[in-house]
Amino acid sequence: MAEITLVEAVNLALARALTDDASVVVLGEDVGIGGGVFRATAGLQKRFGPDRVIDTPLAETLISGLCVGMAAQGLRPVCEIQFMGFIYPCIDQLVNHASRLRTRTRGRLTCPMVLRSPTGAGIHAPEHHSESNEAMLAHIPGLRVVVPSSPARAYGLLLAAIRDPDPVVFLEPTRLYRAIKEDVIDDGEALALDTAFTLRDGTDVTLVSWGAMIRETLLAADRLTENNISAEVIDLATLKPYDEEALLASVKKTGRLVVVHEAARTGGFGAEIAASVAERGLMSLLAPVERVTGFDTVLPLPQLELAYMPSVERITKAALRACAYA
Amino acid sequence: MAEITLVEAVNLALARALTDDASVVVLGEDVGIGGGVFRATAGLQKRFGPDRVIDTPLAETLISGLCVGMAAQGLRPVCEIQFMGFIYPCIDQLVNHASRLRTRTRGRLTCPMVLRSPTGAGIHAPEHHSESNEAMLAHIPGLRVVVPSSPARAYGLLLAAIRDPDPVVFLEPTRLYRAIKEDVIDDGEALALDTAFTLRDGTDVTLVSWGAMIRETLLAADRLTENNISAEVIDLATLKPYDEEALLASVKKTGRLVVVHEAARTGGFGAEIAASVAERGLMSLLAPVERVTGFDTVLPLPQLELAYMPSVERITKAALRACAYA
Amino acid sequence: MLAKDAASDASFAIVAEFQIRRRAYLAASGEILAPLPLSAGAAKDLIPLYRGMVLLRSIDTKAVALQRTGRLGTYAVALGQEAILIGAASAMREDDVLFPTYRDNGALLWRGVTIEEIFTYWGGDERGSDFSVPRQDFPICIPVGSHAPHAAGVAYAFKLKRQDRVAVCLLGDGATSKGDVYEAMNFAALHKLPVVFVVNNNGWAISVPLRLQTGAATLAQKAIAAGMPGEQVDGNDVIAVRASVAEALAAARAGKGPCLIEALTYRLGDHTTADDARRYRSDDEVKAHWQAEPIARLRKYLITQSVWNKADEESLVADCQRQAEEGAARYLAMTPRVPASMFDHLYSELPDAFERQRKQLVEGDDG
Amino acid sequence: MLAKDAASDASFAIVAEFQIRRRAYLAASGEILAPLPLSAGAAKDLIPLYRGMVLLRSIDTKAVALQRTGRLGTYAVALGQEAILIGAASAMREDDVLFPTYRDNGALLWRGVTIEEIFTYWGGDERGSDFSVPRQDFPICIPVGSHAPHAAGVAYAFKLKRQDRVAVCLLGDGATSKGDVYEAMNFAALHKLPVVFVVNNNGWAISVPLRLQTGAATLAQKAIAAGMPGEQVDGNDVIAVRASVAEALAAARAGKGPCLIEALTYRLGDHTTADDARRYRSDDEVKAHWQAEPIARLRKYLITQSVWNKADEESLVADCQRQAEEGAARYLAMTPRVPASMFDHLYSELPDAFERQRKQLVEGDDG
Ligand SMILES: Cc1ncc(C[n+]2csc(CCOP(=O)(O)OP(=O)(O)O)c2C)c(N)n1
Ligand SMILES: Cc1ncc(C[n+]2csc(CCOP(=O)(O)OP(=O)(O)O)c2C)c(N)n1
Ligand SMILES: [Mg+2]
Ligand SMILES: [Mg+2]
Repeated sequence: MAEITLVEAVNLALARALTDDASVVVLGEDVGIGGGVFRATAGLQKRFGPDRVIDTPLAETLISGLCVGMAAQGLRPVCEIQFMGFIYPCIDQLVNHASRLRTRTRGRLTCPMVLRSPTGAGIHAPEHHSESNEAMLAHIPGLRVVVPSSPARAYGLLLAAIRDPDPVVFLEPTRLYRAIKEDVIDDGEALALDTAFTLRDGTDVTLVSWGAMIRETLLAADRLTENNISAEVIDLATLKPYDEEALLASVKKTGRLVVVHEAARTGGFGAEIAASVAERGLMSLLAPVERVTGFDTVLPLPQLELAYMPSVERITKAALRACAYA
Repeated sequence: MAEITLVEAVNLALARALTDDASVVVLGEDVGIGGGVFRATAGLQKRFGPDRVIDTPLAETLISGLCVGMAAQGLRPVCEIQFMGFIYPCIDQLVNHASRLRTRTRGRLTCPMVLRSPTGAGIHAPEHHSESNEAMLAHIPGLRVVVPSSPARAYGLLLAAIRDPDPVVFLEPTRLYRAIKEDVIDDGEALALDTAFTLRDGTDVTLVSWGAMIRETLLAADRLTENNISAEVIDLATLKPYDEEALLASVKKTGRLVVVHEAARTGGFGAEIAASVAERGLMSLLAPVERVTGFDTVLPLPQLELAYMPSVERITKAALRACAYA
Repeated sequence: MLAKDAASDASFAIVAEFQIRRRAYLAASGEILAPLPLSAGAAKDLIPLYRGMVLLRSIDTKAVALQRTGRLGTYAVALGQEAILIGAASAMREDDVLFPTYRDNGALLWRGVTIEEIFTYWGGDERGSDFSVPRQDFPICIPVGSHAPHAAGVAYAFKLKRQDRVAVCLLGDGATSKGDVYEAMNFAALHKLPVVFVVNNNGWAISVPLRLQTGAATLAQKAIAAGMPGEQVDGNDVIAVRASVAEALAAARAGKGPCLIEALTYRLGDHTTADDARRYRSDDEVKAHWQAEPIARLRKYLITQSVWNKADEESLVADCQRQAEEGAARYLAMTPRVPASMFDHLYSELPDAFERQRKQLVEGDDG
Repeated sequence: MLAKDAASDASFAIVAEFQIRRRAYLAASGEILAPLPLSAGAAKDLIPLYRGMVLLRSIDTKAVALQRTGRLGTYAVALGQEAILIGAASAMREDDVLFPTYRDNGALLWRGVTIEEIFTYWGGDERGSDFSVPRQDFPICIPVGSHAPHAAGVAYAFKLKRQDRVAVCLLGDGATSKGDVYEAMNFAALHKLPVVFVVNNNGWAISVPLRLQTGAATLAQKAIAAGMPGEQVDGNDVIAVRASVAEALAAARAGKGPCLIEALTYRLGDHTTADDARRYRSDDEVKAHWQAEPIARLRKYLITQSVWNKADEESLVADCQRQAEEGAARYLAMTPRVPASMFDHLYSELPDAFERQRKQLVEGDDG
């Protein structure tokens, strides 16, 4: 057991999966010789060989499409798309093939693949390197979309994703890659998918988020405590399918909901969370739902990216507003 | 003035735009010699020549990318993606370039392009020919997403889209292409974008939809009238940016909201509509919001597609439930 | 020292050279143009290929009849292109994997997919893609070219598992304009993967003629960009297609890597039942190409080799029609699927989150 | 009659043949290998190119210094590849349009983009892409290869408007694996569009060596799939790059269509300031390639032609450093943008629907 970062936890889970299951292969740009631009695959090619840890040509459509073929033949491909801004060419393969191969063939062929990609802003990266488009992917039937928010959850959820018999998009918050260290036991234990994590119990307001924004959300919860407001913090972790029952149970208890995400507001996944409560938890709502999100603007280059991202301040204000509502 | 179908109205608007503005070009697969697989571009190449009505190679990424370059040089490209199931390769160009060229260059270069594509199920088409993924596109900052629901609106909104100085995705409901005829005056008058159409005034419940589902929604409104329920029917028409004020004003009046769309439920654009009301119209809500949508399944092949799509029955039941709520 | 500009100045070293050849054995007249390859066997060994092509044409005819009478969805016949589908499929080993398009029902039929499965798929029912055999062939690919990376991925799995199997990816001429097809070919050649790309160059992509698809003189030369061999074959010559694919399969199996085969033919029919080709091409053009179609020329050859006669022909036609009718009957007799089955096979196990929706579907109510 | 199988049987007709040549004039030693092209002019005419390459290297050096001290974001130097950027840009006409990547700051500089604009962009401020000149050049493209279709689209517009302008699209070796690049080349060749594709083959795509990018013997042959000419040039020979691009531009302007130029060089520096190349390649390999770098060889030639001397060199270096310093100073003196400006230029006019958000941003409150 050791204190490791989130990116080290990803590396640990990949190594574990490659060790335990000969059908696991890792592929992507720079994942081999280079060990990944974030070092997520560091050392893996040396240990498991270039046939199983594959440096692909620079072609995202290819990478995602290869996975479909490999998976149909019983391999468990785990591909890396270097940044979420380059994931779009994969959507064709995800929608038209990966997510529906099982349905199309009535289970004759399946697609146990994992598509890993860094997500999110806040590291002063160049243009197109800081996107958060989880909502686009979470809309795709037949797919799973998972976003870890800590090293331990990254380790356990990635193992679960790799072992899952269906395609999973696994989005790793770059801002958290090295920001926090946590004890992670490399025991090969997977965490449950499709299950939210209640990171903090509370009674006055429910704060729902995922990925990097969990940090600001927890800090906002601290601020709220100083104001004698007890906030419950839920990490959705799996966006598709999301843990609607956990969400509704919490809102039933608190009567107030603040959803936080980095992605643009319109059509962001926060809309789905708010909609769910408006449909099935409306009568427990004591105040309007609050969405604290990125703006409906193009994500600015680094000089303004922090102004774009939800701040602890904005989250706290929204929660205070919800609690003050009468 | 003549009674024409929606696809004829599209053809009329394209011809008008090509006539009025020499910078307009039409491109896509089969749009020239063949006149489009739905005949939307029939006769245009003969009238305006192969340089302005271009049969492209079979390559969607190319088609959308060409538009960005053409538009940056002052042309007004209107491209056709033959079916929405083939639109995914364009998302890279739409997100990374078309929607942000103006922002990236602080207005130095702009992207007045229109990407047309048929959308929706219900015509017993082959696999991948019946998709409704407007929510993915409506999440993209800097883009406009428009969905007409009648011949006259198709004509007026398409002209507006072509004249708009920014990129617009224009989704044409295949199910409506020939289903309804309407008087359309070819007067070159555009309709306002970003503005919802209230197709029917009502006081008891607000039914919000767009595109092909407007038909079922209106039929449901009829059924509700038989039940002495007065339904207001709003055609959103522009999804990005959508007419939030019209939505909120209606819900304020009726206190009840049913959102109807064909796309899968989770992360569909109905979530955004419901979320908006949960945030800004909560206290006028007398009943839980209802979403009547496609299921979170892969859109089935024709034999089951009708079972997948929201029916008049389902919409009516949802509205009745909302009205019966106490 | 100065000289005139010289883009292609012969004084500059040639660093690479390439050739594209065209293979043909059987002329439209039924005459032999070149020594037949071993894969052709004796004349009588060609009879199964002939039967396969004729059966395909009967199935296509029946499919169109079903579509015209509202009992089948949109369907794409392979009229005039039978030699490519039968030639390629017949060269494959059972445990190879085929990647078909909507045009390639004939290749699936030869591989063992039943007539009713084909009708079931085109009838709008996913069960048609649950092939009884071959279990590992990919379902029909509709998004043009998007299956090429799958073929490369499957081939990579074969290589990794040290299996001597080959992936065969069928493509149209239009598909060669797709970037994903190029990406797949480039990767396959890079890793010398066991995959064979066969392009059915029927001259049309719906209404778009080949001359508007690419400026390249041949489609076979698309292979050069990927760094693999490419060749043209007469796609109306089943002997040539079969020989070319057989050799490509053998090379791929032997670890020599992929190749691209451009089979030249012509789409004698409409693009699909939803198309009317007279809108964009002349009857004369079509009539001219009927002279070159693959079935008649093989029949002529078999007759001249006196391994085929009028009686054989009549019984074959009757037999094919019977098979088509029986297949259609079995398809039409199938019990329809219940709506809720759209939730089956969505995931290996339906997540709890979607149970409510399944229930709503069953009860026809969103409540 | 039977014959042995014959995949490449010489008896089959050759239907297409292709050659790729490599052009080089100036050896690493500074000696001349072939008669110089007209575009080279007299020896003294090469001095501006030399100055351009030295300035680029100084700007790159300054950029890295700024990045290391936290005053600039990630930056990609063009170390060793200056001849490609200066050679290509110097061959262009002012009203041509350039499509640069993150590696091509040097080409933009030559085109008239200011040093502070370049630093502003890499400093994380969109204003850096609002080039004072040239107004119509595209901003730096980060998603590799995705600008190739733009170049084709712009070239199409030139052709439609009967303008004799040319689009120049700069690509890396890694970019040649992207399907969109192939699609763009295929369309450009099909319509004989005025666009020139220049591939900076520096041997690496971050940590991926060329041998893992493609199995093709050259990158120039990628042009063959598109049906256009391709050639290799010594990318460390600014005379060769300039001549090759100049001829390609002339041909494109004359309506002869596009071509692909593969410029062979080596990435002497890290991929970007975020990279550490020692992780994946040896210092010896890098040292060896320093022998071939483009600036020293041109200096040698200029000196042997006695149009350049030590004094010239010293004043040039000083001048370039001064320009870099002054550019940096102007960049650092800029007033930062206000957050709300992220809503400017989102659309031609901000839709009402987003006014609330802009207000929220200004007030730092979602209420
Ligand atoms: C990616 C994609 N774009 C468009 C279509 C619509 N479409 C179906 S078939 C076809 C033409 C295909 O031509 P080709 O590849 O030559 O195959 P053929 O139909 O001639 O066998 C098109 C454009 C599609 N199925 N997939
Ligand atoms: C589509 C896409 N995928 C991945 C990346 C991340 N990335 C940035 S540069 C690069 C390598 C590019 O190599 P090459 O094309 O040879 O250009 P070079 O950097 O060598 O100049 C990669 C993979 C990207 N920017 N775009
Ligand atoms: Mg074709
Ligand atoms: Mg490179």
